Amino acid sequence: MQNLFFTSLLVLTGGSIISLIVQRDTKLSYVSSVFSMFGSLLALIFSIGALITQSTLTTTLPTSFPMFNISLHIDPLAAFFILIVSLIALPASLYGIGYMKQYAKEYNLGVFGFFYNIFLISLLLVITAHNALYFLFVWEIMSLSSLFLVIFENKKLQIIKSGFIYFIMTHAATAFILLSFLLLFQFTGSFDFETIKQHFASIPFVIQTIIFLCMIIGFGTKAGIVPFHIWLPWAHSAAPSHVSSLMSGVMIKIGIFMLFKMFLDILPQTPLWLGYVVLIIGAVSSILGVLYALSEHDIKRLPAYHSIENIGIILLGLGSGLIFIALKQPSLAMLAITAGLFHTLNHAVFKSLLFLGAGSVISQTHTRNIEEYGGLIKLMPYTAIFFLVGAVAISGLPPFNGFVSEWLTFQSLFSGIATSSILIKSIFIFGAACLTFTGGLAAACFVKAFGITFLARSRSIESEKATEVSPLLLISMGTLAVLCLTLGVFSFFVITNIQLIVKNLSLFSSKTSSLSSTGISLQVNQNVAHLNMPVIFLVMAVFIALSFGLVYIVSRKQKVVLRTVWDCGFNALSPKMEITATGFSRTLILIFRGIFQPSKQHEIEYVDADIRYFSKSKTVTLGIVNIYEAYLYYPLHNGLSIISKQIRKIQSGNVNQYLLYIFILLLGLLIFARY
Amino acid sequence: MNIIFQLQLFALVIFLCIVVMNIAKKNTILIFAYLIQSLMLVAIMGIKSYHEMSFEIGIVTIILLIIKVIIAPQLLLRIIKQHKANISATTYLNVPMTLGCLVILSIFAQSDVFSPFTALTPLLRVLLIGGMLMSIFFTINRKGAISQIIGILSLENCIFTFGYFLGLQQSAALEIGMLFDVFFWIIISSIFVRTIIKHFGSIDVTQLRELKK
Amino acid sequence: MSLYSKILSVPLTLVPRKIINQQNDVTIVQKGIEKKIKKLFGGSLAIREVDTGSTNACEQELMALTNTYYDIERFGIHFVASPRHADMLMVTGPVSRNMAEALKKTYEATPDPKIVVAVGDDAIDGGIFKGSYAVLDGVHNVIPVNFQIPGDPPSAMTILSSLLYILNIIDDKSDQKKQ
Amino acid sequence: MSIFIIILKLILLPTLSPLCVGIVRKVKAYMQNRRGAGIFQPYYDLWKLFHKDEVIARDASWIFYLTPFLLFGLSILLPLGIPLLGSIESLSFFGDFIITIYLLATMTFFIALSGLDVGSAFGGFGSSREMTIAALTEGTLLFSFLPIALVTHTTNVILMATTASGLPFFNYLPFVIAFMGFFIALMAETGRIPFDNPSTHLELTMIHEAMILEYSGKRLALIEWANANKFIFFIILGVNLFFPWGLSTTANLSSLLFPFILVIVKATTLIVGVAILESSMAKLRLFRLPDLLLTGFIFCVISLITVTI
Repeated sequence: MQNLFFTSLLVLTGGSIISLIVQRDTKLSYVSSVFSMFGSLLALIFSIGALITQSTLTTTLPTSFPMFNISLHIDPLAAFFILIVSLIALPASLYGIGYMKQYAKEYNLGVFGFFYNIFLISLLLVITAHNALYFLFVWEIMSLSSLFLVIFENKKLQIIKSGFIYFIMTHAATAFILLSFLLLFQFTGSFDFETIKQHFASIPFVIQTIIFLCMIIGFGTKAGIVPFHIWLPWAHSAAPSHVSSLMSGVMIKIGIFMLFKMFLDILPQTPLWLGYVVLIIGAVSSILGVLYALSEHDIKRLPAYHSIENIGIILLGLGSGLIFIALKQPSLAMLAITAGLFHTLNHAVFKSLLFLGAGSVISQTHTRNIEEYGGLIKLMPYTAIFFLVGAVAISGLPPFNGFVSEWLTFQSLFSGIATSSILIKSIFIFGAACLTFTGGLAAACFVKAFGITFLARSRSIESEKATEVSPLLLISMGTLAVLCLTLGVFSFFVITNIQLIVKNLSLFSSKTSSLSSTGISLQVNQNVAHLNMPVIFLVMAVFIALSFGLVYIVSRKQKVVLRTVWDCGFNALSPKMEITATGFSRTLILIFRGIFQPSKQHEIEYVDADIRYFSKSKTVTLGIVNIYEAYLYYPLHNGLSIISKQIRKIQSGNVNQYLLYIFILLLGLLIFARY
Repeated sequence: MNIIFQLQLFALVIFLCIVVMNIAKKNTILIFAYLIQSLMLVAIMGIKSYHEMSFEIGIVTIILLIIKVIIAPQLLLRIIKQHKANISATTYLNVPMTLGCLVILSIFAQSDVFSPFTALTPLLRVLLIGGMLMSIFFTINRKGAISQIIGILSLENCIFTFGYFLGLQQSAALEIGMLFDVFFWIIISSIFVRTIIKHFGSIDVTQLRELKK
Repeated sequence: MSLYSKILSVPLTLVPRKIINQQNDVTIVQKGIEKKIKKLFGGSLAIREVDTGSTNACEQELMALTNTYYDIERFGIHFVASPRHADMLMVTGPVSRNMAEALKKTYEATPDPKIVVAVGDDAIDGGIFKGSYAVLDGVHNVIPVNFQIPGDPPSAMTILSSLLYILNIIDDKSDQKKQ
Repeated sequence: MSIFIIILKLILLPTLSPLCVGIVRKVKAYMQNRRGAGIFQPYYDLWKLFHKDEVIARDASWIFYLTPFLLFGLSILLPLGIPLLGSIESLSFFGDFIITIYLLATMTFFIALSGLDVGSAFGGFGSSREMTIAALTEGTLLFSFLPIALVTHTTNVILMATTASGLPFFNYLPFVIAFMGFFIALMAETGRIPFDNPSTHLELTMIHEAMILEYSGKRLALIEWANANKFIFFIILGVNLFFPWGLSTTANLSSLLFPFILVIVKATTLIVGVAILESSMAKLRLFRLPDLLLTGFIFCVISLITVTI
């Protein structure tokens, strides 16, 4: 079993090296994707095996460095996340084979293949790392390899800028993580997670709070929670689509995985306030994520903002779980954590499906602006269906998997509302309110995204010439779409397995969960709530078929005539008159004025300056203030630049001055050492 | 017994050379002071080798003699002759101020910050530790590149004697290694000075500020 | 609460049924459609009123049909916004030159089986604008017309009784019997 | 036995729904002091529309063709989850109020897509406004069920109603506040006056009508019928959940006659209430609606806090 995991790592490293060797001729560029596919397949088989046998594998390879030993620890939680990684990497690599052809002429595919495989390896290793230093090492490789993947199209300045922002933010996050690990090392004396686990209780309370906060900020930035999400839309829209599907579907989950691992496995008995903080962050990032997705008209930045929203939902599950642990209600905690884990899996699946769909649309229309799409459902029917499946799944509508995990999160929040104390109840009400509004706004956002992109007539010449993408891309999207449906309909099976994973965590070893599944239906805390997805799916199918039959009987003689759209007798209604994405979301933006602070400028250019009657052209620019940049990042940036200007003065360029600094420092140290 | 006395005498001479360096204006005087300093060093090593009759230390003193007394001053003198950069040993502080600093440094060397060095008598502490601090101060104070090189070399000599007096004698091979190190350093710095002169026309270090613009 | 008490107190004034019967003054242009009307539009009829440059007189009368006195909704007749939902096109006005194409498009946009009624003398043959260069003299030159209701403008009563006659709710022979 | 009752319910509600719409129009007509169409007029309209041909835009995609069937199918499915007569109708697999709410969301999702599909400006704006209101109503709707769910410790709507009927009188107060929130959500979802005028001809003011401007013939009939089903679903839900007296808790047949009459009485009162409210209010401006929906939401939150578990 274990060597399966190592063979998959080996295959991936082989793939990366070969793609370097063969980088010159573009015909062989697909070799690295084949290797990565094969590698992720092996990892998938391994993870399924590890999940079934519920076995935990630990191997440690001591290295010459003192603290740094490569220790792998694959418990069912890690196996579950390896499953997610490989489940998404498989179709993404398959998609990559077809998708990268369009970049063959301009960019070097060999280098891309190399970094792609390194990225996959680092993902697998980060999940299994069990030594803090080794974890940081592999974490750094992951950040750097994903950085090179993001700035793959390095001819465009915009992409370099987004790569730059991504680079800074991830390393700020790593700084916080490093700080927390150092604090842990200081008080527990070792970097190994096992020893940290035993000695954690001995750490004084203040230090524990600092460690928790650093972890939330560090892993949260990587996961993309609200105040630190700035890099996510930039990075995910800059990368090639199958890479951004991997990043959005999987790399964010590493942050989530570490939060789960740290708060539930390594540092048990978290205090109550941590649950509040995680829940509130989850609620805020879900509502703000979806609101910003509404104002976004770039087909790849929109799903990126939705990643923030879904991360928020996952954190809602985790937060309520932590609160239940602190309130000593393990059965409800297991329900909440199962909800969080199941939503992680669902989000990985339908988010990567959406990114792959967006990628195939971009590969045909060569533009990322939604306003220039339209009518693609007739030109790209299969991509449209898969994108629709992704859109319906992400808005949490019944037969698909998004609904089940939102249902579970709702149940955990409701059981939270049923608690006694008013403070906890109000926080849970806030969480449930954010979740409901997020669900509604996500549906509105994806009606906009799907409707403007695929329906009606094409709004630009580019999108008229679009044709269906190559079958390779369709297969990979198809597998993900089918996965969405099966995960939704057979969710009872998946949830029982996730239940086993949660039971395996040290906190819940002996407890029974309030979520049980008999036969094909799920019950929550002694049949308060039932959910039976297969029957719901069947009943929906039957009733829709019923309506087809009914209508056929009643009016089969009637003919259907095709004519032009009713345009009030106008001459032809031009595609420009169709509603645009800005128009669609404008009402919601004006409703949420407080958050967006929308601005509107009119410029009218007159034919003759002094006769102001005949205007040559009118331009209206609608702007939205990005409050994070306006109120958080720019003040920070300005403050830093002022301080650095002061410090710059000591760089006078005079050698003697530098020697003087050294000398003064030497004297100071001597004195310090003495006392 | 008189050996300890002679060694202290040599240490005193080294200290005086550093003081002379701090005061001297012309480069040639600086080089000459460095020459004497190295000679004292050779003398100390010669007595030690004679006293302990160990052959390796003899070799070390000979190499020391060749490098520090003969090659280094020659190199520096040739640079001065070629570029007639004689009077550029300008300093930041005028002479009374430098002397003031020297006094402060020697008081500091005297203070109990360095009391753990029980092996050194208070006088020796002033001579050696003070000497080291003064040579660093010398390099800071001077604008000319050559004088800064000499400051570093005198610092190296002081450290060597300091190590010697504290009895931190390493194996001979290590000392030879150090000497070669110093030797290469001198060659490199001389080349460096030549390039400065070629590029900036003078060995005044303040011209280096143009690099920053 | 005074509003509700007033609503309940004011008596319902409705045009008496027997007056409607005499006023009908419709001339049938195209036969073929009676069979469908009888089968389909007995209970409900959706009208889309198309104004092709009329003097707005007929529109006033058509509007009057929906007030409390005439109240055509009793017979299941209501006006709709889009020709897609409509069954009957009531065309008013002499079909000016640039409205012709719009009228044709509206006709095409209405699903079959549909009835076209030309309301008012202008719609029948151009009326007071007959022969002018800007007018196509009547709806029949543009789209096939089934019924015509003469009068400039035909009073609300005549339109109502003609409509009922068209929908075979009342027909001439049965009136005589009733009287 | 209960299967028979459920099938009866599945047949009864769709057939009665046009009747409710007819009653609302009749009451509105009387309020405007005119006789108005008979209460069976919607049946004639549907019958006529079913027998008419269809004109469909050339650029419409398969979504435009299939949405009416999906809409009608789901609208028949909805009553499965709500109590009509009593607890014997409760189904283990279907009844959770979150499922019913999200089914409604699916219906709105697809009708909005079909509104966008034909590319006419009215359809686009109709679906944009519909999605805006649906997004904000979902929260109010979900939270209006919560107080009762927490008191009766179950989220199955039918069990909720039957157990709530047995509760002592004084803790009905939170339910009344929740009902006010629910009533606002009802008016929003079914597109009644303060949100959207169902009988308007001015395309710019339409929200719900604008999306179905392009439909004709049998597809239009299906959508109209689906809306009517949605309307009766909300009426029955509102009546039986928030005023649950008279719901039979036993499973024998004889005890079902009295609840049936009671449901009819309660439903007609609520329908007449809706009609009267509709004719006594003017349509609110679009940007006033969020405030109304937010007040609805606050009502539900207040009742949630006051309710004692």
